[in-house]
Amino acid sequence: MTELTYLDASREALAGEMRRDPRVWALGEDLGRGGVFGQYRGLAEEFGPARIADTPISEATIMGAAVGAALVGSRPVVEMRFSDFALCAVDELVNQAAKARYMFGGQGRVPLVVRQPIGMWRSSAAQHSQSLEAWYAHIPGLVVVAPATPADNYGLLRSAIRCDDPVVYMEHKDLWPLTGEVPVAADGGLVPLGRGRLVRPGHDVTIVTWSRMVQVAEAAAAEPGAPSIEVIDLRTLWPWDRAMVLDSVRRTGRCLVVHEAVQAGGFGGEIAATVGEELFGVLKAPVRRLGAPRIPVAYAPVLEATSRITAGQVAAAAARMV
Amino acid sequence: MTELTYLDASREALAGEMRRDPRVWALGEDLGRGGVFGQYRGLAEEFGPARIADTPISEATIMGAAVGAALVGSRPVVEMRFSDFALCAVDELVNQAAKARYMFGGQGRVPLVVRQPIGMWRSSAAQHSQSLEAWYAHIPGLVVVAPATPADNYGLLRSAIRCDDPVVYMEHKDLWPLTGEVPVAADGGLVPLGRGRLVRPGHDVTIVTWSRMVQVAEAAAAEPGAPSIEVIDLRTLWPWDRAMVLDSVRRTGRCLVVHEAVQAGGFGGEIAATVGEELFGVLKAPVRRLGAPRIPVAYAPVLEATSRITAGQVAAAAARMV
Amino acid sequence: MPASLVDRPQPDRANIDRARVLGHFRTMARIRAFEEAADQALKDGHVKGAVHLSIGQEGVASGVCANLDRGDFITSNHRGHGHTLAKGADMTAMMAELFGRATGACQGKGGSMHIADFQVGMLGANGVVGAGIPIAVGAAHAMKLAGDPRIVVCFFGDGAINRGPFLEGLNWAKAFDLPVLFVCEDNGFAATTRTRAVTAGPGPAARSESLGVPSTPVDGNDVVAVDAAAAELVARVRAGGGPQFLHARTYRLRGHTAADPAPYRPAAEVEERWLDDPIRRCRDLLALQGMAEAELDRVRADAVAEAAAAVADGLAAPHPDPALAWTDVQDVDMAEPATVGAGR
Amino acid sequence: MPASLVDRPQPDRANIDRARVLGHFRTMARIRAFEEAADQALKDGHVKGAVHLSIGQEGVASGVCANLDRGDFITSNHRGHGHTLAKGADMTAMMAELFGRATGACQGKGGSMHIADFQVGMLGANGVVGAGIPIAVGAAHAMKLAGDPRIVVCFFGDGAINRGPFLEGLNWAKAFDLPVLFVCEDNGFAATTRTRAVTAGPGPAARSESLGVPSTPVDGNDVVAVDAAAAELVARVRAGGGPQFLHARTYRLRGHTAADPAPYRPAAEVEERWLDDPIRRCRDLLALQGMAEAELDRVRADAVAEAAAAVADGLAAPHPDPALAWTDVQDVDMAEPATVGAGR
Ligand SMILES: Cc1ncc(C[n+]2csc(CCOP(=O)(O)OP(=O)(O)O)c2C)c(N)n1
Ligand SMILES: Cc1ncc(C[n+]2csc(CCOP(=O)(O)OP(=O)(O)O)c2C)c(N)n1
Ligand SMILES: [Mg+2]
Ligand SMILES: [Mg+2]
Repeated sequence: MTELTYLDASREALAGEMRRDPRVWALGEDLGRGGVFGQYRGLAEEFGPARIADTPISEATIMGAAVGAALVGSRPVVEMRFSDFALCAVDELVNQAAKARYMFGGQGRVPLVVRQPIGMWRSSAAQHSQSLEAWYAHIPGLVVVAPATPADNYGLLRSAIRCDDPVVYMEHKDLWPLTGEVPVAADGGLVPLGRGRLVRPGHDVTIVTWSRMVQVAEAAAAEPGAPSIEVIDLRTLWPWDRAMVLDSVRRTGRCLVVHEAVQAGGFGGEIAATVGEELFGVLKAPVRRLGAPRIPVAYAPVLEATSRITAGQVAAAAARMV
Repeated sequence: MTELTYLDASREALAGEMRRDPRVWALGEDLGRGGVFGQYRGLAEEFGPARIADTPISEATIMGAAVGAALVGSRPVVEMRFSDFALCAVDELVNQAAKARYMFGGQGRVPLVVRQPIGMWRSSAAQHSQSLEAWYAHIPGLVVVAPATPADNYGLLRSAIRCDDPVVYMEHKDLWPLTGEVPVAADGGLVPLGRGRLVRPGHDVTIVTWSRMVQVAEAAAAEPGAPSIEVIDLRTLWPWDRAMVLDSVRRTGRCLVVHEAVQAGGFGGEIAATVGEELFGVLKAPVRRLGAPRIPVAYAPVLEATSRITAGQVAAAAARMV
Repeated sequence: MPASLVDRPQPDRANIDRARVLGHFRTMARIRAFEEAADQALKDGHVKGAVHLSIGQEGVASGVCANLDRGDFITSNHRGHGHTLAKGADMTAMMAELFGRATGACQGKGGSMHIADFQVGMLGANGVVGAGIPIAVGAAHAMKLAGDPRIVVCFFGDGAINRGPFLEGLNWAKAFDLPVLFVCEDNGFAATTRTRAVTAGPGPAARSESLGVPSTPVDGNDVVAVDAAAAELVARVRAGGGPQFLHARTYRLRGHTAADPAPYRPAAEVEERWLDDPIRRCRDLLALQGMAEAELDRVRADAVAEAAAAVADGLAAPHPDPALAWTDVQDVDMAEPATVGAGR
Repeated sequence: MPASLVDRPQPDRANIDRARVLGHFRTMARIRAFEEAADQALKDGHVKGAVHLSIGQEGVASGVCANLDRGDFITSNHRGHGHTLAKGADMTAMMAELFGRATGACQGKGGSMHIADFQVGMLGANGVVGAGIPIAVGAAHAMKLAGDPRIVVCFFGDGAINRGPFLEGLNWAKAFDLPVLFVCEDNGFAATTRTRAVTAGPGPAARSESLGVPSTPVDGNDVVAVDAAAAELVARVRAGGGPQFLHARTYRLRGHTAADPAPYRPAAEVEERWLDDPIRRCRDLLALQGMAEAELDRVRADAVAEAAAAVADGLAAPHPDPALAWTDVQDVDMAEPATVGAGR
């Protein structure tokens, strides 16, 4: 076990996979100088500029080239810098990466990982704050991952790089400095895709959440006077751990889905609809969702705060359900 | 009243608005020769090539230029040909069109309509068959419309063009030849955005649906032995007519959401979650969803059919709920 | 910038390699026969999706692909039958694909616009204009990374040069000095639009050169010239000379799709262009070189017979098992849903 | 192609319009003072979001915008303070915007990267590299459609020329012959990357010309030269000459963001470039023309005082009412939600 930040954990994970598999390489802007958040610091020195490739500002081609490179056997890790910029590369991700294997009848595979840092972070405003995991979960062919802890950012990134499917890998910018124990090992610490994590047990309400909201949910559960809250960190949005969620809600009888993304059309709808359908009659209260209002993220902190879910809101929502 | 096809209704609507408002113009590929489906036939002749603008194959700039043109007071109608190609213009739609008014503190408006024909149509395969309305409903700032009838394609398109917000306007390719009565008039026939349509009343199950699935739901309701089905055509996905849906389900006690799009992460989740939350205790059965499996749309008819919801499936699903 | 091929003398028509030209004639005849058969099959209701015919453009596919090894890669666009056949794909599997049969090149999942044959390095047609460019560049990038000597050829049309990926892809290829040959099939049209009307500046070659990728013009309907130009460019690419660009002028003798009567251009224009049909020109050349008309007729007849057999085979082939719709989506969590039709 | 300005004699420095140059000096001093104050305010914790300083590049903004009318439009990129001020925006409202206050140019909703002032035709900075290009082109398209004589200037960096919208936008502008002037501020860097390392071919000018848009090179740090070049290009655009391109070489004297110490380039390089500071050069020129040092100092002092006042004003200004977060999203169905925080 090593104490690492969420950021360093991702770097160790990538370095570990690059040492293990010479087909793995990374591409994106400014990677040679560590990447925009420092996630790639030192990697160009260890692996050389060919495998830590500095690209032009060409998101569409960063993604598209990764598709081509993956189809012929390499394993690219694509850095999109901010998930918002990945909107310049949607054809390449959704029409090409996600569908190539299928359209070609299984002749090729697209084992790429596209890192798309998400979330609100220091007044970054409308074009640098989005969380669009719901989009990618809706696209057949894509795996969607959103780690919440250093250990998961290590173990899930390693698993994502080993996955033969295209993986949308969404780190949260606000989590970069979060520290935690990480089981760094040449071939260990992997976290399976598609499995949730029971963050804390509880018996009144199940909170289903992911990414930065896991901390918020934990804080809510710890608030004095809060009901007994079970917190599940989904970790992977597609496939999501239905069994873990349904088991939990079967016990608690109540489910609150919390995510940072806009609530309308967010992935919480999928979970709420599924739980409502599967556990009708078992539920003691309607499944509730808590997500951002359907407004762009504003710049001014006091406005930005309108889009941010707080522990207090989560605790209050949970309390109202009991 | 005039008997028109869904296709001709849209052309009449656009022509009507162009006659009425000189700021309205259309841009896209091949429009001068009628557009890929003939929706623009004759318009270049009436309005000239400046207002029915033939563009290069530059989806990103078709959309981006429309944003700029809208910001300075014109009212562009953008043709994306197939909604799948709009994936080449997502930054322009989501990061620019949807957010400009907000980011700039209300200094500018983006009154554009982007026509994105959706849906499965004659073995068009994975890159020409998608229905991604759920994506756009999730984006603050966008209005999302999906007409199901000729009259609605007339009245909603006119309303969309008059709307000062950016509107994602999704016509269904399979509906082009559908005929129906359309109240063509210089300044009439408008259908308000955000209001659903009660397609047929019923008392056992409410089916909430839109676009091509409206016909399928109607057919299901007409199947011998089907329960008494109330069909609601939402027409507008954002804002969607919550009041109409909730009123109906309050009466029937049962709700089935049907859409052609992939069920996982589809807009049905939003509706199901909302109904489940608002009508807990009133519901006689869990809210059900019927959407496409999470697979790309295949080419071969027999495989493509796997993604297609049939009247039989809808009727069976409704029957199982009663 | 390397000397442009335009200044070189025409390949010596007196001393041509007759066997090679005959090979082109055969390849082009096979493409033509395949597409004529596909066109008829479409009319007969056996092909459900859209089909884009490359009739009149076969010289480019044949001339370029003759210079590739089986291991080399190509990417293509929506008009990809010619490239695919010229790269060595199996005609029967291709026809079955158009028919949506289980024996199709893509098991019926792709159709004409997503035809692919990875066994011969054909990495796929594409339904999105220009989308093949970054994919080709990425494949070349992977080759360079791996020290693999294989190269990549990227086919696209003159309409694609107005999409962003053209700039991004060519810039990328040159910035990383990748082994890729770009082939622009300039047929004058993008669907119903005369490309010139929406294309500013001098055209594809100038754009390519402005991105550091040397361009070579060629008469795309002269298969011998295409072969010679491609030979030199492929050699440069193989030698590590970085990306190259071949600007092949040609003409789309048929509509945009097989169903398009193309009323937007005068019949006289098309008629005149038929005189420049690459197959006819190749045939004339071979005849001039003394090849017997009967032999040439036999090549054509063989191609037609092969295509007819492919049609017969395709019609006899089984439709895919519907369960196949669920395979090759993704490995992670693709358990079958409880109810087909009730998606998950 | 019109004669390139590069061949013209340098603007005659003996006969310069002193008042005009002084105007540039003042504009540049104001931009500099604004950004230095913003930088300090950031360090002091008053600015929460990212700030990109254009220190060293003021000559381009000033030289170009001096040739525009208030009604003309500009679009900008992430590094937009200079363009915005030069176009005539109110400094106090800009500073308040950086501070996220209700009195900000965008009511605090945008911040530095989305600064805009529609009253003076400033259609917005942009957080997405290259995204301003199609927007500018579209605004110009609307002007042409409406027969409106106003023109559009589009500012972007050398990094943006590697994004697809560069090609698409310039092609479009020329294909429709639109009244737009593209201004590429070539500061040698795209964030931490030397742009040259990822940019193939001869560069921005060649790319522009390959798209039919004539390019003019200029020393971006010589505001008099920029002014002269822009004057000619703006005149051409106004006269219906179609799109034009100005390639302005400059240097980013500070880091990519205000927080970036830019360790990826040698201190000596930066030091040397400070000698080429456009404000210093303009000052030297004015001094040479006999302008009193004291007067020049006063211009600078006034600018600093104005910026200081803007900071003071901004700090005193109210934070926006949280309810403002719900306005200007969309008109259709923007009823307030029942519970703030419980989104709908
Ligand atoms: C991004 C995108 N936009 C539009 C289309 C529709 N479309 C298909 S082919 C075509 C014309 C392409 O012209 P060109 O690249 O010259 O190829 P050609 O058809 O002439 O072979 C168009 C507009 C598409 N498939 N993809
Ligand atoms: C599409 C996109 N990709 C990446 C970024 C991150 N980014 C912001 S500014 C910048 C460098 C831009 O360089 P240039 O265009 O030369 O402008 P400069 O910063 O030099 O003024 C990058 C990579 C972005 N904002 N948008
Ligand atoms: Mg063409
Ligand atoms: Mg720069």
